[in-house]
Amino acid sequence: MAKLERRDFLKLVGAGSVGVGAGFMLAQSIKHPLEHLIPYPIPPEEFSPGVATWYNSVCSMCPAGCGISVRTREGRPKIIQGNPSHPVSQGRLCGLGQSGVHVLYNPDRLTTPLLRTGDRGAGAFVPTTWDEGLAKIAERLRTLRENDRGNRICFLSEGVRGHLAMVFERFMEQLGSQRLWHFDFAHPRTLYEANQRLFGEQHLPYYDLKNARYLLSFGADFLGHWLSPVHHSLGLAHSRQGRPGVRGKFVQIEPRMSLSGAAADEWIAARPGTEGLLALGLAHRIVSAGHYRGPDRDGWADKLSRYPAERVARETGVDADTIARLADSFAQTQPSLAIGGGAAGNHTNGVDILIAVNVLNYLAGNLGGAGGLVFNPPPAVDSPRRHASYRTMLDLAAEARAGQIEVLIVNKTNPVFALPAAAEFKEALARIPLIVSLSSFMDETTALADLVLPSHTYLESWGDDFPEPGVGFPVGAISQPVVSPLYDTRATGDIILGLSQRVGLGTALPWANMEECLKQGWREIHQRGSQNGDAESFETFWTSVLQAGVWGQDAHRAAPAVNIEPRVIDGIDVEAPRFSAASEEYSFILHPYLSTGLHDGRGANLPWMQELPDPLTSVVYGSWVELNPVTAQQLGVSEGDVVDVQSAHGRISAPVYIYPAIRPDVVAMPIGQGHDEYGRYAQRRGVNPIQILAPEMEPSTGALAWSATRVKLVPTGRRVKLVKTDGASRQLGRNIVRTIKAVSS
Amino acid sequence: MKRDDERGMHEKWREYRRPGYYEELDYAWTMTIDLDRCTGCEACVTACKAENNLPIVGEKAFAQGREIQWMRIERYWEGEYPNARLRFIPMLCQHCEAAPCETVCPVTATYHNQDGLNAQIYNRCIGTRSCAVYCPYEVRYFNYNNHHWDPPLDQQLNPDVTVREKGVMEKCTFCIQRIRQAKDLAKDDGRRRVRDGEVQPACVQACPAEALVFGDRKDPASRVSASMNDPRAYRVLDELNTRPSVIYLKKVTTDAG
Amino acid sequence: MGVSIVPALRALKPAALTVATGLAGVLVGFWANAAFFPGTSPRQPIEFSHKIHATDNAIPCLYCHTQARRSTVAGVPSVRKCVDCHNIVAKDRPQIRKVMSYWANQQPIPWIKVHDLPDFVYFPHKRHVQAGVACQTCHGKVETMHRVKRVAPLKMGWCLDCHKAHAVEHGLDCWTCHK
Amino acid sequence: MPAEVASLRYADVNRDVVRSLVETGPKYYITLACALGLTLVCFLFPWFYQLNLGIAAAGMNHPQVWGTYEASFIFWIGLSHSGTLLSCVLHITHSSWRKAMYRSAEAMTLFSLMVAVTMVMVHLGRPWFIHWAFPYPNQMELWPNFRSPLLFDVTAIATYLTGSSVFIYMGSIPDFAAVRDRTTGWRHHLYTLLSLGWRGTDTEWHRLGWAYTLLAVLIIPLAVSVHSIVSWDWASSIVPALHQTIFAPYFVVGAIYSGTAGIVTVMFLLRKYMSFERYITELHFDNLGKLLLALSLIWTYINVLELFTGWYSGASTELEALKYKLFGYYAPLYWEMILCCAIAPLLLISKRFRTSFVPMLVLSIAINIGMYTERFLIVGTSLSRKYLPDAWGLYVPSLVELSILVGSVALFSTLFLLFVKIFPSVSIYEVKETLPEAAELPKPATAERGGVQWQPVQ
Repeated sequence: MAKLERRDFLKLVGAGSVGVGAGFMLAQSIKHPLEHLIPYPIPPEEFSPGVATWYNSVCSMCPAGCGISVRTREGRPKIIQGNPSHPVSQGRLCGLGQSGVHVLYNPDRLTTPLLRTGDRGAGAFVPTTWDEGLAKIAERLRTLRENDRGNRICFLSEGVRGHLAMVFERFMEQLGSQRLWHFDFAHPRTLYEANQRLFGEQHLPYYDLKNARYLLSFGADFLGHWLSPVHHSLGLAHSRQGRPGVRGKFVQIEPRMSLSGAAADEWIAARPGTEGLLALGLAHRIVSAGHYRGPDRDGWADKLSRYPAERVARETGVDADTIARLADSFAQTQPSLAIGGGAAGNHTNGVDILIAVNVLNYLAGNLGGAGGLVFNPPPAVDSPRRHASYRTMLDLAAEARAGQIEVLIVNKTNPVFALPAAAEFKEALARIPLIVSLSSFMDETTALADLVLPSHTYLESWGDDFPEPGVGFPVGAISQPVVSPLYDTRATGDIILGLSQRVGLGTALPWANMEECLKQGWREIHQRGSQNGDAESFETFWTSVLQAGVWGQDAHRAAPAVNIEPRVIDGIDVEAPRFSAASEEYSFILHPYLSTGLHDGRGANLPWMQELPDPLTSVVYGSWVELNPVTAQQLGVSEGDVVDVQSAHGRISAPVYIYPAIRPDVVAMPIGQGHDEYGRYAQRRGVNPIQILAPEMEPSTGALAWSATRVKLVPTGRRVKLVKTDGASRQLGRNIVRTIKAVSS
Repeated sequence: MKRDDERGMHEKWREYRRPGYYEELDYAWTMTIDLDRCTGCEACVTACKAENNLPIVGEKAFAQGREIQWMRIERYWEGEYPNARLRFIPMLCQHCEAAPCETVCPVTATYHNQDGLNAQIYNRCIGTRSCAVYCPYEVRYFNYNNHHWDPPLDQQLNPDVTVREKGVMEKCTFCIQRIRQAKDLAKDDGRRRVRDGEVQPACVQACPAEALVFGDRKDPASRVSASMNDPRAYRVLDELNTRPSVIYLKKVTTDAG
Repeated sequence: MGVSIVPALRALKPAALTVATGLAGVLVGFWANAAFFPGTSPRQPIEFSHKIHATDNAIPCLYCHTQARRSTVAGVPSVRKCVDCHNIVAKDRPQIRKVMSYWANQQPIPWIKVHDLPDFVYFPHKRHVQAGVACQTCHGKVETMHRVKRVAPLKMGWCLDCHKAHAVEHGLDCWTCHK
Repeated sequence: MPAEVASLRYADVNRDVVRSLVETGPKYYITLACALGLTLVCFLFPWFYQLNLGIAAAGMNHPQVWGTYEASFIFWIGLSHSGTLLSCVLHITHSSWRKAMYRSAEAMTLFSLMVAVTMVMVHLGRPWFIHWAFPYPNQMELWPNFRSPLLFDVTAIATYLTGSSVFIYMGSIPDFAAVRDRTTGWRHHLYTLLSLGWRGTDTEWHRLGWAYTLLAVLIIPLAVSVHSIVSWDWASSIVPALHQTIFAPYFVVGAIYSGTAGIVTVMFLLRKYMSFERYITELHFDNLGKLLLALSLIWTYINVLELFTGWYSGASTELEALKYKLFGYYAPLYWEMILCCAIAPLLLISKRFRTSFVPMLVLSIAINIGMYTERFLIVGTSLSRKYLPDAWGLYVPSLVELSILVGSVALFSTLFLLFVKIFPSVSIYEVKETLPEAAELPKPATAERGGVQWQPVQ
């Protein structure tokens, strides 16, 4: 071998060392990163690592009150499912309910009490402590109470039931204030009124969809969000396919096809606001065709003679044959059931409409029996009737403006978002010296607060719920914490109880925390039960209720003999609906509807709900305006064209979606988007149609008639790409969704 | 019979190709979807996202058509106003017995297992995306990028399911983690087989209309067997001979009345 | 002109030699890293000796790793479990003092994982323990180790070998172990 | 025989070819730098960006999971077709006009295959695991899926790549030897190694002749099978408009078509910029033109047939896919393709057109643009119109994709530019065979059997 020269040798050494280094680093770079194995300092008793633990609780995402089962792993909730033992949800759950985990883990949750520093609404807050925060408000409350000015305190809460509602009630009572209101945008106030007037019932009846054979729904999107969608879905499915040889038929009457309309066997687009007229037209046919044979038949015949088919057909836009056909089937297919709500209840004649719908149930004999309206016994813990109507909110705003309100406590309700701009509620809030919000999120109302005392989410706190409407027998469920609090927040009940201690309300609210309060409340329920010979101890009872996640009594109420007095019959009438503004200029009726995922806007900060394609349009992450294809053609717009929707009270713009199942004189918009605040997923996305609603009210209840706004559409010439998941919307004869004709019975 | 690993490749291939091979599965997991019950509420879609760590992709990805929905609802309009009708059909991996996707994957990242499931092995996938091309049901979703969960949303992630990385195909697994767990529990109890109803994929569990039924069609007493024998049963795109394990029950329409 | 490739080879030799040395270096470096820094026996925050516990004091594995029979994970004992004994036993040893300081602060001990499987692997301890697989089959003779060292490669082929040898039911199905 | 060829002497050939290797002007370096720079900026950087981010960098979506990468893959595979295949066919049919152009045509095959393989890497979601597609014993005890047309692809392309490399190398050995003998310094060493000790003895020529012909015969079916197999990636799916039995011949014809057009382009450039005017002549363009015309007619026929079968099926799936292709979002591209690949080539009927260089260049480029469009339409429209209308979508390539498309051309150019400085881009010995001088030499005894008629003058 040739002699190695020095230079070559150095080269080799160099190359070799570079190679070794590179090889070493290569090996290092493909190594697994170091992972840790973190033990618990003290082993938890409730769960063991690697094994899922289930907790039963109650869903608080909407007022339906479904029972839920939460699967947790290593102490962290992973998924929420329905509680199979709970009669409302029966192991099932809607998308919004399942998104509860996103409320818990929302990155935009408020983590600590906040004190406003800058101007109101400027969004400048500094963290503070609970002691400081509570002391600040407690002092104000004490001063007001001691000076007999307690009524200057106002408490505005989301709709709550059970013992929490009771705590609120006593708290405000002790402070000496009557200004305690529950505010939910979608609260079916007119429905309560209609039931009260016709049947004298305080509580909503149970709609037994499950056993009905013919269902007539006037505007109620009972599968989407109306009252108890999960329970209704179960009921409808059972009525169709749960009984051998019998398939319930279902007709939906509404101006824009909702989720329920899509499920219906027949969808009829009556003119908006004339649903009551249509119902009375059907009633007329039922009576005149002799389907109704009650003793007060003549009274009805006389009363209903004002609603002959021709008139009804002319005014509703539903032809006379259809009216006769529907009426005959409704009366003859027993049991049948008529329900009304949603948009039909949100007209200026909403109560009339819903009464007219109930008249149908009366005439067809659907009261009290299976497959009809079942009257609920009073719940074990009755909730106060505290739901604020639009008129109440206007009054509140007026009082605030007049300086009569000094402290406003807001609990997880968002009136700034959910009231029309015409109410000028936001401006009124500016006149209130101290606004305290108990919200878990920085929503539009909380952004105006002076002090934010963030409360737990429902998955972290104690509570209970007695669903309304019930399921025909007394049901209750306890909501228990399924996870230890993630942040420095407190349960709403605990905040109020803590406040009452600081203010010195003493004996009326003796509990240290909500858990104690609940236990005492449920002790009473247990004692009532024990009188019936149920002799288990309270602790056993309590544990069993927690474990089962539900408590019920087999106490069906005997069907009351409903006899409607002639006076009431005489009073039945439907006024013509009133719409804001002139039809010449504002040629469309705006039909805002609650979005399936976002509900009234509360779901807008949940990423899953933002990413849930709207069931009917498949649009995600935004707002849109639904137009009939004919309307769109007349306006010269197509999908994605941005139009200005102008009412006499404001205007918003959103892209057009061509919707094949909407009346040409109606434009529909989903509610839920258009948040200015409320976290990263909700902010600056879409528009809020509530803002442009006209302040029309149903006169007897003061409920906002939110289907009574007229609008005009002005194409802006802009175009955006509507973000949706659907490609083409027709089957093109490919037989993907196959149908089979039912053999008519 | 010889053990699995003792048999040669040819022997195995011959067996796979024998008609009726799939009838001799351990289980034959099957789902029926009653279109007459389905209301299109999308509770199943959310349940699937929650159970299977589906990513939150964001608006931009949606606009680009890169959403991931193992379970999705398809909607088809029929007729025009006022007789317009909307038909929903939940679409998920059909777990075909003759799955086109299984033949095309060059690395066998997707294959048919002994439970009649069309398995997708994420860590084997190299991302050719050919399975998605071959799938006539378009239920295979590709991870175009790594996904991010804004903390603490990541705490919701199901530890029983892998979080998929970029470049990997994914799809409905019939909630294999739940099947696996049910089998584990059966073994803990000393049972040989899983009982009917013991396994409920997240979508089936959630469905408020009880439109979805899941079970083993080899068990003649199972709910799903009863459901399959409904005269309304059909398979979507039956003409392609993919022999899906998801069976739909026809939507019932009625005469006016 | 000659056609022999020898002169050409000779001319190219120095360059080829350098490249070859470099490549050989890469192999050596790779091997050296894998052989001398395998990372299979990381230094733990507390020098816990399995030998003292499991052999000298004959504490069974499942006494501390209580979950192994019931759960997918074997379970690393809580700090309290350590303290329960060490309140009395060997209180004054420096390592025990460390444990007690963790306990006093209610801090977890940040153990470093020695047996770490990728996230896409479903490995239920309970299936294996219930099937009578000894802990030592995968973890080696931990009871003789002062510092735990991973002895098994924990690679897929290694798992499969055992599954095959024991004819595990569906032991070769991907979905048995991958999630 | 054209006059310019007739005037050539052996010495001219030697000098010209060696000059093309040795004398390198600044223009070459500038071009190479541009090509290299473009490869870097348009291919490598975007690719690294995509590796880092994921396929999100491209415009693909659900259901359109394949895009331009896949189209480019077929395009480059297609382009690779003519070179070696044509060279082999012409070799065994003793078409002497092949001899001046086959080397660069084969190089085109080789490099477009390489680019095609790179496109596969770019296309994959996790290219760092591509080795799993190869059958080799491994600790996971897993094999690839032999039923997969994609695996057939891997096999076919790997074989074709190997075959083409060996073929081009083998054919170059005598030339390497010739260059070796005329160069000094490092080049001399390099070519000494490359020529593997070639002396030019009778035995060597004899063996080379045999091996070369044998390989040529083997490569022809291989080349045909490669593109048939590539077409099976599509045809064995059940996607409407892709699930067609005609696809294999369709792809093969398309491939040869675009490859031939590619050869024309390359010929033009070599002729013009490497001063091979005397070797690459009107004759070549004329013959290639005739071939192109024939191919374009076959191609058009198959396209019409595709429309017919789609329409005749009467199935909504086929009709909609066809409708989308013809009148949908990408309709302009479809008609552009028809113009470039079916109508414009009709000009080739005229001999004057065939023998004019610039028009031929323009046409050849147009044909390849059209053929790229064809591949893009196959990938980019069919997947958007599959069975479930609800899942229909639209695919628009992203900037990264377009950049990588440009970059892949740059990559090809870079490789080719490097090639012309290492390989004699015109075959010295085979060109010499066609010269008048060849006739003057005594024929070696082996000529009868080996089909090699000429032996280089040392």
